[in-house]
Formats: sequence, C-alpha cells, structure tokens
Amino acid sequence: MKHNLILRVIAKYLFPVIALFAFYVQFHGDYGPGGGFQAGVILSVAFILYTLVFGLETAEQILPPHVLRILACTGVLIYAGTGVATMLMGGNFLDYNFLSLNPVEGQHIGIMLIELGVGITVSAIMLMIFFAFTGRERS
Amino acid sequence: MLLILLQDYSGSRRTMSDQQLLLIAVLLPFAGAIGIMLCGRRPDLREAVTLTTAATVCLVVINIYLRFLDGAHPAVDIAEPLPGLSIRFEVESLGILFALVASTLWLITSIYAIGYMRGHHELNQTRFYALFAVAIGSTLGVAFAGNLLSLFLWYEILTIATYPLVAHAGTDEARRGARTYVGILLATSIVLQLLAILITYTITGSLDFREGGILAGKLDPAWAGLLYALFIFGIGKAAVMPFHRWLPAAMVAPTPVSALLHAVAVVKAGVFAVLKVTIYIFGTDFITNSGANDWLIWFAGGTILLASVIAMTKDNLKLRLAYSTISQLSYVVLGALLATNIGLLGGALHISMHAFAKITLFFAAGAILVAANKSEVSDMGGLGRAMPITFGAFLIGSLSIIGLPPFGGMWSKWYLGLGTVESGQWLLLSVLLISSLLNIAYLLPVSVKGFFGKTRDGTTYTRIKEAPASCLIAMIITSLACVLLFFYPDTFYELALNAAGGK
Amino acid sequence: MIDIIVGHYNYWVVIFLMMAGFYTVISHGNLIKKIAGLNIFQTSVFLLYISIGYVSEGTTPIIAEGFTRYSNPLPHAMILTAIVVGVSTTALGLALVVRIKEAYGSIEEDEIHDQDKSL
Amino acid sequence: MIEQNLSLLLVVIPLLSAPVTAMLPNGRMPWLLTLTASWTCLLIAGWQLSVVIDGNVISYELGGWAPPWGIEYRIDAMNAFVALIVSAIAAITLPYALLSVEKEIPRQQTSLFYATFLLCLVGLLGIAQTGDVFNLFVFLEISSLSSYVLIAMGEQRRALTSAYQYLIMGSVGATFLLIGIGLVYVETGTLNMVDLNQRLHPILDHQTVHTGFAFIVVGIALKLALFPLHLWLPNAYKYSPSVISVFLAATATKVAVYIMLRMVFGVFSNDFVRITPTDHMFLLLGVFGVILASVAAIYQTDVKRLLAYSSIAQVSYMVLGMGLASVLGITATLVHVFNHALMKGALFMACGALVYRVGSSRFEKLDGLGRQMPWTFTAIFITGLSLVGIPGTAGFISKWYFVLAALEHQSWLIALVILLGSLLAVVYMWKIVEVMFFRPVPDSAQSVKEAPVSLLVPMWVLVIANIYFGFNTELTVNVADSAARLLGVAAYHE
Repeated sequence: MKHNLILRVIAKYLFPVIALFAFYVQFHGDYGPGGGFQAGVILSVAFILYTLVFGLETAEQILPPHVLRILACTGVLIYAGTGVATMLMGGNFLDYNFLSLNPVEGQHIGIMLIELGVGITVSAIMLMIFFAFTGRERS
Repeated sequence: MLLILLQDYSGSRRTMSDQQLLLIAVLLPFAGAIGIMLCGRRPDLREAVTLTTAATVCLVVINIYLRFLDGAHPAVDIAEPLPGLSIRFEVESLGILFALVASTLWLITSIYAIGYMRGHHELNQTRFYALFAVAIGSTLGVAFAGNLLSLFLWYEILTIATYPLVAHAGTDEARRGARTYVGILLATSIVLQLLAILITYTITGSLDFREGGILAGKLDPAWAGLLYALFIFGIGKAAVMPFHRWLPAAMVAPTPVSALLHAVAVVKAGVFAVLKVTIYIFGTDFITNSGANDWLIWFAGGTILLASVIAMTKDNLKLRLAYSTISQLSYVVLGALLATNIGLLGGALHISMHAFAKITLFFAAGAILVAANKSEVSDMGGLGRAMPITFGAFLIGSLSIIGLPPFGGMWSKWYLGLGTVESGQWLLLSVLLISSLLNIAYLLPVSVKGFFGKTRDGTTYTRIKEAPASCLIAMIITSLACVLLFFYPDTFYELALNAAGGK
Repeated sequence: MIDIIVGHYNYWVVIFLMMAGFYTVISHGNLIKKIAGLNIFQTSVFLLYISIGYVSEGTTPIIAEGFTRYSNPLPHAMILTAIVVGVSTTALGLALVVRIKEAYGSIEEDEIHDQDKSL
Repeated sequence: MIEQNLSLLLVVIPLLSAPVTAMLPNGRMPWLLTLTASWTCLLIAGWQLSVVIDGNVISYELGGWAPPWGIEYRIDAMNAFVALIVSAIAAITLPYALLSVEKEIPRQQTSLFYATFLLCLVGLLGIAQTGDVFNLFVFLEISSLSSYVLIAMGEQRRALTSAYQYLIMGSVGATFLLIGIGLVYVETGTLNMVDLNQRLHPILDHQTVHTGFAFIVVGIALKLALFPLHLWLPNAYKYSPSVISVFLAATATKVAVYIMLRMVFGVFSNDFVRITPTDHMFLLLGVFGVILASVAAIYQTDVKRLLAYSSIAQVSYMVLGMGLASVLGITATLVHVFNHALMKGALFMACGALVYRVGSSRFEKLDGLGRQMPWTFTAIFITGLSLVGIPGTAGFISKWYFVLAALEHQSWLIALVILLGSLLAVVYMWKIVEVMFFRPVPDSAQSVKEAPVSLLVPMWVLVIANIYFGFNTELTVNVADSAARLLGVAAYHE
C-alpha cells in the first residue's frame, strides 16, 4: 500500500489523532472511564495503521523489536516498582496513600504510575504480537 | 573390631552398649555391601571383605545372644515416620533364633559362594556379593524388628534386594522367573499384608509386638479369621498355597542364592513373620478363642501335602528342593496356626532345623551343578561314586528333613506332632506323617541313585571330580550341624520355648 | 413465563453464545476455527459478568453530584482482566497455529494427526 | 517492615525478575538471576511456613484495602505448604536447568525461556498466596499461559500440537472456572474466600450456587487432569523440554489440587460436599482414574509418557482423598501432594538426564542404559519404589494415610483400589527397570556416559528427600494435618 497516496496521507493525519486519543484515555483514566489497557491498545492501533500503510520495515525502523521488548519489560517494572516503592515507604504493596504525604495526592500519583506502566506494556505487547505475525514469512 | 568383639565375648569388658551392638548387627552388612562395591575391581579383597563382614556379623549376633541370656533386652528406635509408630529394633528370643541361623549360615554360604561363583564363572560377581550382604542385612532387620511396621519395612527391602539376585543370569528365563518372584511377593505384601497391617492399626491404634497380642478384645472375633488370613496369605514369603509360585520361579538364581535366601533367609523371614504375628499381634489365646485358625490350618496342611506331591514329579533337583521347601515352610505355618505352645515351639524350632538341613541339600545341588554340570535327577545315576562327599552330605540333609534320628530335623517334627496331638487334630497328625513318607519318596532316591544307580550309557565317571574345596567345607559344616543339632538342640530349643511362651 | 424468558434475555444470549462457542471448539477440526470458538465462548462469559454488574437506570460508577444509582464497577474491572487474558490466549493460540502450519503444512487437526501417526 | 511484606515479596520477586530476565542478554545471566530469585523465594516460603505452621494466619491487604473489598493474601498452613513445594521444586530444578536448557533450547531464546519460567513461578506462587477467587483465576491463567509457551518450546514439532491442545483445554477449563466464580459472585457479592465461605453458608441450597460449584469443579478438574479430563497431559509432559516436564509435573497439578481443595472445602464447605453427591463423584472418578491411568501407563513405550499417565493416576489418589472428605483424607491428599512432587520431580529429572545423553526417552533407546548410567538408573529405581509405596520411602507415608482414611471411612473397596494402584505401579515401574537394567547394551549406546554432575545432584537431592521424608514425617504430616483441620474449621464456621 506504500504507493496508495490517499491512504498514506490519511494515515499520516490519523496517526496523531489516534495517539492523542490514546493519551487522553490514558491520563484521564482516573477521572473517567479509561486507563492503561485501553490506552495501550489504542496507541498500538496507531502504529499498526502506520505499519499497514508504510510497511513493516519502516515501522521496525521506528520501533525495533528489541526496543519493544525493553518497553514491555519496563512497563511491568514500573507497575511492580510502584508497588515496591509503596512498600519501601512503609505501606502495603500498592498502597498509594504512602506515595505522598497527602493520601489523596498519593492515590493520584499511584494510579497514574500504575496505568502508565500498564499502558506502556500493553501497547508494546500488542505491537510485538502484530509484528510477530506480520513478520512471519509465508511458507 | 573383631578384637573388641572377642574381648566382649569373653565377658571381660563391655565396650559397647547393647543398643549399639544391635544397630551394628543390622547395619554392618550394609556397610559391608558398600565395602564390597568399592573393592569390586579386586576379587580377592572383595571376598575378604565379604568373609570378614560375615564373620563379624556372626560374632555380633552371638554376642547379642549371650547378652540376651544375661537378661539384656535392648531396643532402639531409629526414626518415627508415622506418629506413634517408629522404626524399632528389639531383641527377643524368636528374633535371636532367626538371627543366629541367618548369620551363621551367611558365613558358611559365603565360603561356599566363593567356590561356586568362581567355579561357575558367573558374571557381575561384585553386584552379587553386595546384594547378598544387603539381603542378609534386611533379614537381620526382620529378625530384630521391634514392631509390625519395621518388620514390613525390612520384609519389603528384602524382596527388592533379592530381585537382582534372582535375575542374576540376565537371560530371558531368569528375568521371567524374577518377574514372577517379585510380582507375587510385592503383590501379596502390598495388597494383603499392608491392608492387614492397616486394619490392625485402625482397630488397635498400635502395631507393637506385645505378649498376648494386641487385637484381643478390640477385634470382633467373627472377623479375626479374615484378618488372620490376610496376614497368612499376605506374608507371601511363607509360600502358603496358592501364593507359592514365586519360590520355584526363584530357582533360576545362582545356587548360593537359592541356598541361603530361598531355603533360609527369605522364606524363613516369611514364616518368622507369621510366627510373630501369631504370637505378638493376635496372641494364641485370641486365635483359639475366636477360631481364627479353624479353616486356615487346612491351607497349611494342604500345602504340606500338595507341595510334597509336586516335588515328586519334578526332575530338576533345585525345583524339587523348592517344592520341598514350600512343604516344609507350611510346617512352620502349621505350628503357628495350631496356636498352642508346643505347636509354636515346633514351628520355631523348625526354622532352625530345616534351615541347616535344606541349605545342605542346596549346597550339594550346587556342587553337582558346578562339578558335573548336571541339574536333572534322572541324569545323576552313579554320580555319587564320583562325588561321595557331596552325595553323603545330601543324604544327611535328606534324613534330617525327613525327620529321622540322629538328625536335628527330628526335634521340630516331634514337637509339631505333639502339638497336633495336644489340640486333638488327628487328621493333621496324619498329614505330618504322610508328608514324612512323601519326603522319603522324593529325597532319598537322589542319593540312592547317586550311589547305586547307573549312568545313562552305563559307564562310570572318570573325569568328574568333587566340587571345589570351599563348597565341600561348607557342606561338611552344615551336615555336621544337622547331626550336632540332634544332640545339642538346647540353644534353639530354649529360644523357641521362650518365644512360644512355654517357660 | 414470558417474564422469565424476556426478563432474563441477557442469560439467553449468554447461553446461546456459550454453547455456540463451546460447540465450535469441540466439533471443528480447523485449529483457527477452534480458537474462534474459544473466543466466542469467552466473550459470552464477559457478557455474563457485565450484564450482572448492571444496575437498572444506573450510570457509570463515577462520583458526581446528582447521581446516586450507578452500576457495579467490580465486574467490569474483572472482565477487563479477563479480556486481557483472553487476548493473550488468542495471540498465543494463533502463534502456535502459525508454527504448526510451518511444521506440518496444515492446520486441520486430522491431517496433523495422520502425519504424526505415520512417523 | 520487610517481615510484614515477605509474603507478598514471594510473588513480587519473581514478578520483578521476569522482565529483567527478559531484557538480559542470552547466555547464563538469565539463568543466574532466575536461580537467585527462586532461591530467595524458597527462603521466604520456608520462613512463611514456620510462621503459620502452628495454626497462625498471615493476612496481607493489597493496596491497603481491607478485605473483603480489597484483595487479601491469606496464608494458612496449606497455602504456605503449597508455596513451599512450588518454590522448593523451582529452586531444585534450576541448577538442573542450566545444562539441560543449553542442550534443548536454542541459545537466542534462553532469556525469554527463563523469563517465562519466572512468570510461571509467579502464577503458581500467586495461586498459593492469594485469598481472593478472582485473583486466583488471574494467577492461574498467568501460570497456564506461560506453561503453554514453555511446553511449545520442546524440540519436536509435536510439542506445538501438544501445547495447542493444552491451550484449548486449559482455556476452556479457565473459562468454566470464571463462569463459576461469576455465578457465585452474583449470589454473594464477594470474592474473598473467607467472606465467600461465610456468605455461602446460609444459601448452600440455592441452585445458582450449585451451578457455580459445578462449573468451578469442572474447570479445576481440567487443570488437574482429573480422569476423564486428562487427555492434554501425557503429550504436554512428553514433548515439553525436560526442565519443564520436571517443573510442571512436580508443581502444576499439585497446585491444581490445592485450588480444588481450597475451592471445594474452603470456599464451599464440607457440609456442601456431603449434601451434594460431590464426595461420591470424587470417589468414583478417583477409582476409575487410579485403575485406568495405571493400566494405560503399563502400555506406554516411552518413559515420559508412562510417567505422565502415572501422574494422572497419582492425582486420582488425591481426588480419592478429597472424596473421603475427612481430616484424614485431606491429610493424605496434602501429604501426597508433597511426596508426589518429590517423586515426579526426581523421575522426570532422571528422564531429562536420559534425554540429555541419548536424545530420547523411548524404551528402545534405553536398552541396558542402567549399566551405562548407574546413578540415573538408581535414582529411577529408588523413586520408583517410592511411587509404589515401599516402606522407607515417602510414597509409603502417603499410601499409609490414604488407606487409613479409606478404612476410617469404612470403604473397603477404596482401600483395595489404592493398594491395587500400587501394584499396577510396580508393573509399570518394573518395565522401566527391566529395560534399563537387563536388556543388553546395543553397540550404538556403548559410548553413552553418566549424566553430568549438575544434572545428577538435583536429582539425587530429590531422591534422598524421598527417603528422608519416608522416615521423618514431622514436616509433611504435621503441616498437612494442621492444614486439613484448618479447612475443616473453615467448613464448620458458625
């Protein structure tokens, strides 16, 4: 589809919109419906669209597989790390109250961090799955 | 070690406690097995280890016996795998009797085995000697077992340790025989014996050996017969028909194995267990009161006769001896089932008397195999003139089994007979008498044929000489023992009497 | 009677989907179709959870003035997790199918079975 | 501060190690990290058991949310026992894994392999720790998904189909469990196990509860490979990499047994088991499972498959124990969970050693190998005795308690079946012994050497454990007994 001009143009325009929506879902998660899972998937959709239009090689130049793997791992580490951080600060695992002097603020920080970790991991994993399938040579 | 023991023996100094001695008796053969494995490359050293271990164990057991006479009844708990049930060693008279028989005969068999194994050019001799030691160790474990759980433990180890010995030759036939052997022994012990033990435990909450039994008053007498049957048949090593097939199957093993294990250690472990269960789990009073032995006793009686009849039909000497063993084992079981003091005395005594006689017969059979390479009775015509010592020993063994004076076998048969009379079982007495006649019919022809028969082609043997010296020595010792036991049965008699509760 | 049928329509939908999916898993020899069936099967459970979390005339469970009835959020949270599990299962299943296709040249169960047997 | 969080760290340590392992370069580093993590887990699990062994309960509130609203990790003797089994097996398997994995897994996959292994560990430990049924489902899926992946890493292509088959059956099972949990949740509005037990008590006769129970039991039975839902297991064990066979055979079904116990007796109750035909169903399936799976094992021509069928039979014993529904029965089940983990761990390690040397576990390749590999052979032999239940081995202890429980229940038939099962075990174990010891060594195998020390040592640790726990049962029986009583207490709560 690399030569299909209309698709290329539209995809270019759609990409930031989708990404923006993903970030909205991500960061508005603690006020409204949303969160890391959904945001992660939406963000990966943006990249998947990009890949569909511009091809796997181009996409993998932006996001090489090893980077994706590191991202996926980092997400988990952020998640679990937040839990460990709350433990270190004297609370139970994932007890956000302890992240800040003000428990309400702590809850905000905590959920943000957690959802961030989830979002990163989910989008990276979705992309890895997608890349793995598309990258498989037809036999 | 030997020195310490001798010192001990002379009674001048007791360097070891009774408990230590008891542990040594059981564990030394295992240590010996390891030593044998380590010396596997150097046959002479290996055999030296075997003999030293056997001699030491023998001395230790004698020592325990002497201390026992002085009134020492040591007991050791080595582990408690189940709450309230420990692995326990304990010395009591029946155990000493069995241990004495097993350990002395091990020493003699070791001497014999060296000649036999070398003369027969057997393979894997290291494995053979090592497992032999393990088997004896487990036999002593059975002898000194302080409760039913420990008895079962050593009983099973004995089965497993002897399996490779039976399958020693590695041929298809040997493997088939070994499969039958281990199959029947494990099957009866797991399905029947273990069940019986567990039922006993459920009912009484204990598995201790206690004078007068532990079941009396706790088990409904109506069920006693069934539980007793589970024990009698579950102890497959006692070879009560219909669970006797393993013993003929085990005859594929090298002769020393047949001699010691399948005439002494393994089978006697079975009847020993039967006696133990009878005396210390059920208690004779409970058995007679509940009538648990009413119908079981006919299984023993039937086995005595049937096995004797089958023995007559077997041409293979070892097979014939195997069926003879089955028959003789049921003498002991019969003694137990009579559940009278004299019956038990006869049964216990028969353990030792039969052991010395039967091992002589097996030694002779093995010697014939090594020297003349003959295993069928019909081929042995005239062989006795070439091998007079061997056939002489065989004759003595036969006469002792038949129960003629002046041979030890007479005593046990005498007391068994008395036992049947005492309990008014005339039919059983006739079973014993008929069986003695059958013994004559299947044992004596061997020696008769050997001495007076003719070879197939009418010639005399010129190239066949006597078996290796070590085989002869062993045979002579055991046949002498058969005679001596007639004149001096006191040691075994006292122990058996003590166990039977007749004191 | 009608009440039971109409009033519990969500259950009927769930049961129908569940059986359809389960049947597909069992009956189809095509590995992809099996996974599709598995997905339908799982989706029916998602529906079950979500529909039982619904409170009639309730709103999204976000505290705001003027709303007192809201749906139970817990089933949603659970199902979100279950969906993730489902997605992972599907992805893994499909990946296996790709590998199987490469190894056997087929994704029909009976053909694969025949090949293994002939070994 | 550390102490109060230790129970949670048991899950978090492997969870944190997994992504780090995945990022490490291939080679021995991932192995080292996994090893460290699993040994740390073992230490924590040991500590945890020492705390709860006397009947104490550790309760940990995740995120500081009090139960029953938040997720609670609730550790009593049974949880700690299972956690100890899982982490101990992992800790023993890993030294073994190094060489075996280098041989069987392509080098470029090692870090992912170990990461997946750690995830599997997370899942299994999580199941053992959690006190929340939905959380349990999630952990179950984590462990299942990672085990599908691990199985698919086997060398032969049939590993793929085996993993696929397991994936389909496992997912169906998990979904059943999910339906069941949903139905119970509808009835009670709670997911906390203790809370569920209390709230279910007055409504045990509700049809929804019964339906939910049925779904839950069937779902777990699939994971448990309970006869007749065992079809996935033999191939899964056979074609997976050796290390994974060891780990899964020794832990996965055991953890499933734990889930069954926890759900059936902890969440529902002993009363419920009695008023429904559950106990009879367990007994029936157990009897058939023991007999048929053992017979099937006899006809196998591959050691790994044989052992897999034996596992199904052994699991059926545990189901029998549950069916007896008494303290003694549950004790027997739990003791056997532990002992069977030791046996199957050692046996599959021995299999792995064979595969390491001759590349196959099929009988025709093993002729006479007993003499070439005496240590491996002796390990198989001794553990085989344990499997049969010869006194002096751990297996005897479990068999003892099973029969005792059956006798207490006055079920003669069950007692006989249990003993008969041992007999069948003699037959199939003896098949291996005969092949390995009495067949002549073919020329092609003359050069086969004993397995390397790093494979032998873990194997023998388990073999010796098999003997040790046959003589010293203070740990196993005491813990199992106290766990069984705790379950009973929960069952008769108020």
